[in-house]
Amino acid sequence: MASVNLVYFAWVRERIGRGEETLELPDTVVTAGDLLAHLKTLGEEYEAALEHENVIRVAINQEHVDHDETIAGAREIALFPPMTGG
Amino acid sequence: MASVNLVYFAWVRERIGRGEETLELPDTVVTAGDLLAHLKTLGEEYEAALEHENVIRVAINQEHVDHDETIAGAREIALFPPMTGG
Amino acid sequence: MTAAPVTVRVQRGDFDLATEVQALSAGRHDIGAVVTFSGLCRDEAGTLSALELEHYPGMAEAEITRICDEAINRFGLQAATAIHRYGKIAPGENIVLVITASPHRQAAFDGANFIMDFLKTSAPFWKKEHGNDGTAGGWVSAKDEDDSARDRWSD
Amino acid sequence: MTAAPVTVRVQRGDFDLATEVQALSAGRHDIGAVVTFSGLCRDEAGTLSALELEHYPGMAEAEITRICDEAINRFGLQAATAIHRYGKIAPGENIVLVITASPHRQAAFDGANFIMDFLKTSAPFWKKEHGNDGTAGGWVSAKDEDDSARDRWSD
Repeated sequence: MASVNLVYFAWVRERIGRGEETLELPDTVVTAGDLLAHLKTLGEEYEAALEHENVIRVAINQEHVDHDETIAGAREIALFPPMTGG
Repeated sequence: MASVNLVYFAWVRERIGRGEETLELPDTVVTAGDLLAHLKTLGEEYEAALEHENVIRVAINQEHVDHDETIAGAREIALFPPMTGG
Repeated sequence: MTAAPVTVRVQRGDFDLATEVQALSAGRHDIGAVVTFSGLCRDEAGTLSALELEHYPGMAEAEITRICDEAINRFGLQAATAIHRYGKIAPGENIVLVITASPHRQAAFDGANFIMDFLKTSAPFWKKEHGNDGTAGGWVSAKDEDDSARDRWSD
Repeated sequence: MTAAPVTVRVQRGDFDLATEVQALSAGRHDIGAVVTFSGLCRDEAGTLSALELEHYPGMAEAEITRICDEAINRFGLQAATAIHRYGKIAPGENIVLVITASPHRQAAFDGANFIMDFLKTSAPFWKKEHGNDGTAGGWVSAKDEDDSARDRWSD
């Protein structure tokens, strides 16, 4: 089990109901995609937030990553919708 | 014979030695190109200024024209080098 | 990496265009072109009381800096500034400012255009609309055309 | 023709970027993007004391207005400003300012870029270089690349 800080933004944050949390992740969670799948087992608020997995963006240690990238070495993992700044 | 106001800019002005003048033009001068050819008969300062006829720009009544356009109706004809503003 | 100065700020308050241009270009004689882009909160329908900008502190600055560095290297810019506001922003107010400087004009235009395209699609900011009638409207959806605008820079 | 406001000035003195942007956008809630281009007197070699800008009074204003009107119609701009200085201009000083406003960013970028390309090649201004050593240098030659930049806008 590895402990990781998760942060959420925009409607991902609203649907999950919190902006950050620290979770213990089972060793079977290897990639960012595995993490999304794992979170969806934790309750319907996660299911609602991550329903359309393919639109969810993931950043590890404040850099964008694809869903198939490993989360090894992550101190902070962020989940958020497509960005709409500028 | 028609009377027309001529204005010169940049090195065309410097080579001709004046910024403006009013000239009587013979009726054989129909186009802007004719005007350039006519001016070159008026002295070596005009020859020097208009030596490379194809680079000389012509404006009639403050609008760019091609060398083959007629000068009929011109109150003011300007001759100048390619522009280098901005 | 680049030696050209990059200024990146993420802030709640407004910025002053002239001050930022001055900071980037003052005392230099090698800059021929400065392009600025200001993005404003727009409300043609008159139904918006404010946009609320949420951002990811830390990553927002880091990502914008990465974008500016890339623009500097790609277009040979002499300097770049990018300032993005967060919090509630009323119609007519500034949201974002990008400034680029280069010896010749096209690089400055392209650099600012490039920075804006990537800022829109990869800087971690999200807009929520608040209506005039007191309702907190929805989150603004990302636009496909913004992805297309970004993708035209792919080699 | 266009109903969008066009501001064109040809003047000896400097202009203030913030004042001009403010004049173009103040009190409006329909503008989403403002792009400014500032062209500066550049002297990387350190050999220039000033550029001297000659212009054709009357036609300069008329031609720049024609260019701005064309840009407004072509790109759907909401406003355009173009200010060009004449007389002696020292290194680091402003020569020209173009401002465009539009609902979305690409039109503002393209409009300013278009105005600058045509301003360079068809507005009646000529630059002469004055050297640090007191010599009046030559007239600046027109660049083929400026013609190419203009020609890319041909349909």
